[in-house]
Amino acid sequence: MERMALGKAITAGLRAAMDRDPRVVLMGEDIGKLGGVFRVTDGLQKDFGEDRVIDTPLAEAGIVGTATGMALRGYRPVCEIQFNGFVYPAVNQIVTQLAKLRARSRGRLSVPVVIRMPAGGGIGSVEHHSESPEALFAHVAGLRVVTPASAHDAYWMVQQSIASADPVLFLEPERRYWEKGDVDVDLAPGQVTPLHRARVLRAGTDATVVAYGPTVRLALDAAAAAAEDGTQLEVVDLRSISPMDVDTVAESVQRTGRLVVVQEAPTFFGAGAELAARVQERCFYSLEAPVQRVGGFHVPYPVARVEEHYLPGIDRVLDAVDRALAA
Amino acid sequence: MERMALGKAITAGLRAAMDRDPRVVLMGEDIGKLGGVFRVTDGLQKDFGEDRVIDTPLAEAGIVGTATGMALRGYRPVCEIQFNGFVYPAVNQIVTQLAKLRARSRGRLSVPVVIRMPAGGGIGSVEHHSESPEALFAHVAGLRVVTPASAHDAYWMVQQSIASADPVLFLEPERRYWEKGDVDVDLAPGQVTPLHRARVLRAGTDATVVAYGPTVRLALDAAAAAAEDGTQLEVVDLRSISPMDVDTVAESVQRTGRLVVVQEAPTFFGAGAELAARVQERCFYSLEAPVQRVGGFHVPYPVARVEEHYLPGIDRVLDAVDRALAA
Amino acid sequence: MSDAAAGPARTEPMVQLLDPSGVRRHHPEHDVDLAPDELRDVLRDLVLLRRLDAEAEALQRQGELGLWAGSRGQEGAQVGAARATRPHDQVFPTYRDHGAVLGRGIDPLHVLSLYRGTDHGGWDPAAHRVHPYTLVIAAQLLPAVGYGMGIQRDGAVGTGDPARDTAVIAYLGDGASSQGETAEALSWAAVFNAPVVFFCQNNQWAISEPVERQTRVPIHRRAEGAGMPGVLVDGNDVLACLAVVRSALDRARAGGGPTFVEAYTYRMGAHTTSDDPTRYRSAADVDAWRDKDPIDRFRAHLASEGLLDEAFETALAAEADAFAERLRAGVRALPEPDPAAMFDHAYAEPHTQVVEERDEFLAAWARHDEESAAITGGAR
Amino acid sequence: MSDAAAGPARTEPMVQLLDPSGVRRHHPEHDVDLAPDELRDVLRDLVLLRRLDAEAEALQRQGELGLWAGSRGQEGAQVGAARATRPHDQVFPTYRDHGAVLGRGIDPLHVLSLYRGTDHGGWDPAAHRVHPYTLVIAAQLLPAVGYGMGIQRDGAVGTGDPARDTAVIAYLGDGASSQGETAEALSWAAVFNAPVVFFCQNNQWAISEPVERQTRVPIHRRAEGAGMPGVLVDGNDVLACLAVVRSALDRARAGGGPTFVEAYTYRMGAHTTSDDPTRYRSAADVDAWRDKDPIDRFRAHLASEGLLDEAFETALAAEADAFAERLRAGVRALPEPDPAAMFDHAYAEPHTQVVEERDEFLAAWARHDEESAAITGGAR
Ligand SMILES: Cc1ncc(C[n+]2csc(CCOP(=O)(O)OP(=O)(O)O)c2C)c(N)n1
Ligand SMILES: Cc1ncc(C[n+]2csc(CCOP(=O)(O)OP(=O)(O)O)c2C)c(N)n1
Ligand SMILES: [Mg+2]
Ligand SMILES: [Mg+2]
Repeated sequence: MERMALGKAITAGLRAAMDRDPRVVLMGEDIGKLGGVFRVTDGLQKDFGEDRVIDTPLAEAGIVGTATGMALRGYRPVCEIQFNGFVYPAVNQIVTQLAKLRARSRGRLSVPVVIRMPAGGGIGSVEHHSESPEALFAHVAGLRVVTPASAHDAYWMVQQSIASADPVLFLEPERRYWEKGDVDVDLAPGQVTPLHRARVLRAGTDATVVAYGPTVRLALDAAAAAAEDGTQLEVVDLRSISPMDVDTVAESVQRTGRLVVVQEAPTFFGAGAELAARVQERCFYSLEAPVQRVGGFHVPYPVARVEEHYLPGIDRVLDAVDRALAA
Repeated sequence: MERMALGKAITAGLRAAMDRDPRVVLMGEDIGKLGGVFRVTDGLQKDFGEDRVIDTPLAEAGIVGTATGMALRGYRPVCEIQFNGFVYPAVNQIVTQLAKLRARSRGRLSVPVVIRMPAGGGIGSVEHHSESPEALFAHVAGLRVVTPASAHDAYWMVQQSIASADPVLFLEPERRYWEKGDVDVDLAPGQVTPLHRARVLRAGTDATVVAYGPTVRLALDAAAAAAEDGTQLEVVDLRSISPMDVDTVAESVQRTGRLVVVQEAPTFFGAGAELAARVQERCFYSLEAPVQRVGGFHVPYPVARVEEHYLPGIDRVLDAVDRALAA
Repeated sequence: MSDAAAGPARTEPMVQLLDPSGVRRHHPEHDVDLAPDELRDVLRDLVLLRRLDAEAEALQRQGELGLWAGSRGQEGAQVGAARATRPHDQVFPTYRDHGAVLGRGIDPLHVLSLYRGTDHGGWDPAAHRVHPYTLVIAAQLLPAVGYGMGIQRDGAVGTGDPARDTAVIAYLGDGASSQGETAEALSWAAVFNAPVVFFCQNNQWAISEPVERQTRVPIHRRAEGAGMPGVLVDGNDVLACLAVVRSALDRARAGGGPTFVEAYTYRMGAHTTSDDPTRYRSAADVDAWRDKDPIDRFRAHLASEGLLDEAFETALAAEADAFAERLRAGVRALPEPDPAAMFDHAYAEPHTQVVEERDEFLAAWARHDEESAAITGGAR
Repeated sequence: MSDAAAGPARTEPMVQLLDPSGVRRHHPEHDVDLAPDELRDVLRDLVLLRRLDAEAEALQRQGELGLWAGSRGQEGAQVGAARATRPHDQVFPTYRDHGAVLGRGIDPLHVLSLYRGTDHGGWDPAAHRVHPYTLVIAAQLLPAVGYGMGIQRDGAVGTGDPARDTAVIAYLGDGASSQGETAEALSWAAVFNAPVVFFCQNNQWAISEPVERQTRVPIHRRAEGAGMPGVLVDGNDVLACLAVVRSALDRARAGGGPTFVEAYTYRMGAHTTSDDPTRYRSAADVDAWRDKDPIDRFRAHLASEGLLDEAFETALAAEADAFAERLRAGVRALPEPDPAAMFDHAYAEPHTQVVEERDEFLAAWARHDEESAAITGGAR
């Protein structure tokens, strides 16, 4: 067991992957001497050299496009997109090439590229630095989308993502980078939770609350608060957006009869919609209330001074739980 | 009443808008002398000149980015993206600028840009020509996303989109371009169905089938087939993806108790998910069966020779209806 | 392995009207002839811009701003370019071009409101013909070109009527030169002969990356590949920047088409207040540029011209202090945004889902206010 | 209003080793010295490539192909470039570069399978070191550069060992030169000194748009802005294209970095079989290029060298007929894809939702087969 901040756990995971496999290379803006704006790659260029930790020109299409080419040559590139709002210049490469090359070649081409990016808000940033674009990528066939919520998962999931033969979007909960947690670095591969498996973090009987990335801590806090009023919430960390582990969620909902999904992204066309659609189908007869969604609003992410009102808070989670229990 | 093919109805709508307002300009690849690969802009450059019908360089970011700038100067640009699979280079301009400029400027800037593109498959094309990206844009706050299913709607909705002060993605059902229909060109503005209102095309009592764009005809055909077996399906043309007219759908589902959503896009994170999530919330007690989704699969659009198996067909729609009725 | 090639050492001569010691030089194509008062006004602009930077940095340290991106070292480039524009020209600045904004008479508190996090946009773009800051690198360039195409369609280019002919100036950095959209904007402007001046401040750094990481050749040579003139100017020479940008704007207004200007300068401060330059550049690197300071240089020039007397200096110092005081007080007095306002401008016309979300938000907010009022006895 | 500026009239001289009448010219930097058999092989490649085009066009008219994008007129450029590569070089072609594919020994039926709609990719990319056709304009260029960076990291550049040193050739069209990703790829390759040759066939048209709509300057001058040599070569001169691309690839393999080659040629046919060129270009425009036909020109050269005798011509004609016959029969014999296979390669490892969808699909398919079998008595 080692105690690490979530961001440092990613650093440790990257280091472990680079030690293990010389074909793992990192690419991104300011990831070298600076160590990235969140210092996630801190020290890696010093230790692995400029050929494996590449400070790239300021062009996201370039980062993902050249990473795709390196993967075609046999490398395993890990791209860093500096902030969630800056992934869009790379969307053409991600959607039309990276995601489709395997299918286009009927499995002959493999492009194991990982795209890391900070996601979510809550750190008082200026525009474009606080968005949660997971739904856009989850809708694109050929991509996998995952997000850790704890230091332990951050350490292991980044390594699992690098090991994946498919392209993976790895979303890092921005405002949790500094949150410390225990990381069990000594697990044998078999002991690590599979990358795309959801996990029940707290058992409960009255309702199931599903969260992922930055909202997991919120869901746990809400569950603690609800417990004081005698309401037992079961908290599930989804961990993977694509694929989505509906089995784990459905099993929980069959017991609790109620579901609340909490995300930072706008609810409209978000992950909560997909989960609600599947759960109402799988658990139609065990659902005692409509699935409730809590998330961002369908407006551009607001200015820092009001983001606390945009982001789901305990109040909004508990209101949704109340709505579910009231039905 | 005039009888027109859907594609020609769009041409007529564009022409009417350009006649009415000299600030309406068209921009795109091959839209001038060629009249666009689907001939939707046929004859417009000849009649309105090269300053208003602009053959652009081969760069989609350029098309949308410069259109945004022209809108800032007071013009009303209508962009044509040649095929749905080629919109991705423009995503950065669409998501970070076009969609957000109004909010960024607290309403002081207006960017009334329309982005037209053929959507959906079924015409035996090569890769990238048959996709349905509506969900990606519906998730982006600041954009409106609409799609006509008939010549009449095509004629009016394109004009309403141009008249909108907000940016609008206008998806044209590719395989319906040649489908003829009656267009009532003499309606007074007040008589035209509002742009974002869904419409019940066929009344029924046993289940509601919601479709949009290319799947509307499919839903109507399925309803006709079902009627032969004595099942009365109500068919709703959603028409607008963002905003979504849930009221009209909910009102129908409250009567029928059953809902099937049919789309060409992959169901995973698609429009059907959002509609299912909202309807299970709004109609929890009137729903007698889980909402059923019929759509594309979560795989890259397949080769032309098998697309009929990828696209929803009558069989799959009726299977979904059966599942809904069986519950 | 063979990797990153040698960077773009600046071989070509730069347009320079003041040498580093402030001695006036003359240039065959580019020159200016300013009256004494105009010259003093230029100094005033430079001094106030630098003061804005100092105050904003302090305010950020005190927690009054969330972030600050400083323009220290680039005042010559920014003031020169701003003074070259005419009121009806349209400006597309980046997040660092405070000189471009002040030069248009915009209240700097609008700029600070963005970095305080109370506003995304700030000023009224139409009133000042200055587009909001664009934070997505290079994303302002294609809209700038499109705006220029609109000007062409308005018939406001090449009429010879100074009150009518209009141009666009679009700012970008050295790092921005790597974005594909930048290349599209340049080539597009050339193909359509749009009245746009691209003003690239090469401050040698894109956060931690030196310009060599962005390009193999001097940035102004990008212009050749796009089909427009590229001019290299000493970005720490305010007169040279004024002269070069003015003639480029004149050319654009006259229908001569776009120009790309590379202003060779240096980012003296950190990238932003969240940056730590010690990780990637040496003090020596920075010191080498201190001697080229644009304000010292210009002041030396005015002194040698005998244009600086104590009265002026005292008045300027007093004005700067008042300016600073107004900033300090003004920032703290900036109105807190109304949370509900986030729903107001996502769309011009009502959007069903947004309206519903707004109503739910307001209801919940009111409810929780009552609750907490009940608990705290009103003190929330 | 002032709008689209004058296009890029080709002023600079092109590298040319054969003049339009087939007379051999010599060039100070670029030359080739092929043995008689090699020269005849080149003619064979040209003839077979043109035959592929003729057959494919016919097959499309007969409904055997869904679409066809022809290379007629560009054979000289494509055969020349293909012959310049070494087997271990990596090729990134566009949807029109059939000569690049044939030149690597790939069965043209793989190409036809893409246009028939039975396969997106065709051949085995690893076996031939040829990437699948990229249909998204310019999207193959950044991956090509990344591939080159991989070669650098493998230490397979500049070792002097011909069996080891490797380069990449990336194809693009004149229209592709407008995409931002193209500019990123060029500048990126220059910054990292990647072993990549960009081979741009300027066939004067991007569907209906003339090259003047894409660029204000000759396309090869884009190279200057990116920081690499740009070479203009007569794209209808197979020997010149071979010479220029060969030296560019040699340079890349030796660690000299990237080169941009513009092959000046013409798209003699329609953009694709769905296109109608009569809407946007005149017969005269096309006729002017007929006299520059790359195959006639090369044949004239071989004739003047006395390398063509009846025996060879008869043999070649026979080979072309056999080739054509094999294409016609082969296309009709191409296996129909298994619908269920669409689920197989979206992901390397199982994806829960895809697995579920596949199972439902197979169940429904079986069910409906039974039903329709019941109805039609098995004949579906
Ligand atoms: C598309 C995009 N990618 C990344 C960033 C993060 N970022 C902000 S400023 C910056 C460096 C910009 O350098 P330059 O263009 O030279 O401008 P300067 O900051 O030096 O004025 C980066 C990478 C961004 N804002 N936008
Ligand atoms: C990003 C993108 N936009 C639009 C298209 C549609 N399209 C296919 S080919 C073509 C013209 C390409 O011209 P050029 O690059 O000169 O190549 P050529 O066809 O002449 O060989 C266009 C616009 C596309 N395939 N990709
Ligand atoms: Mg810079
Ligand atoms: Mg071409």
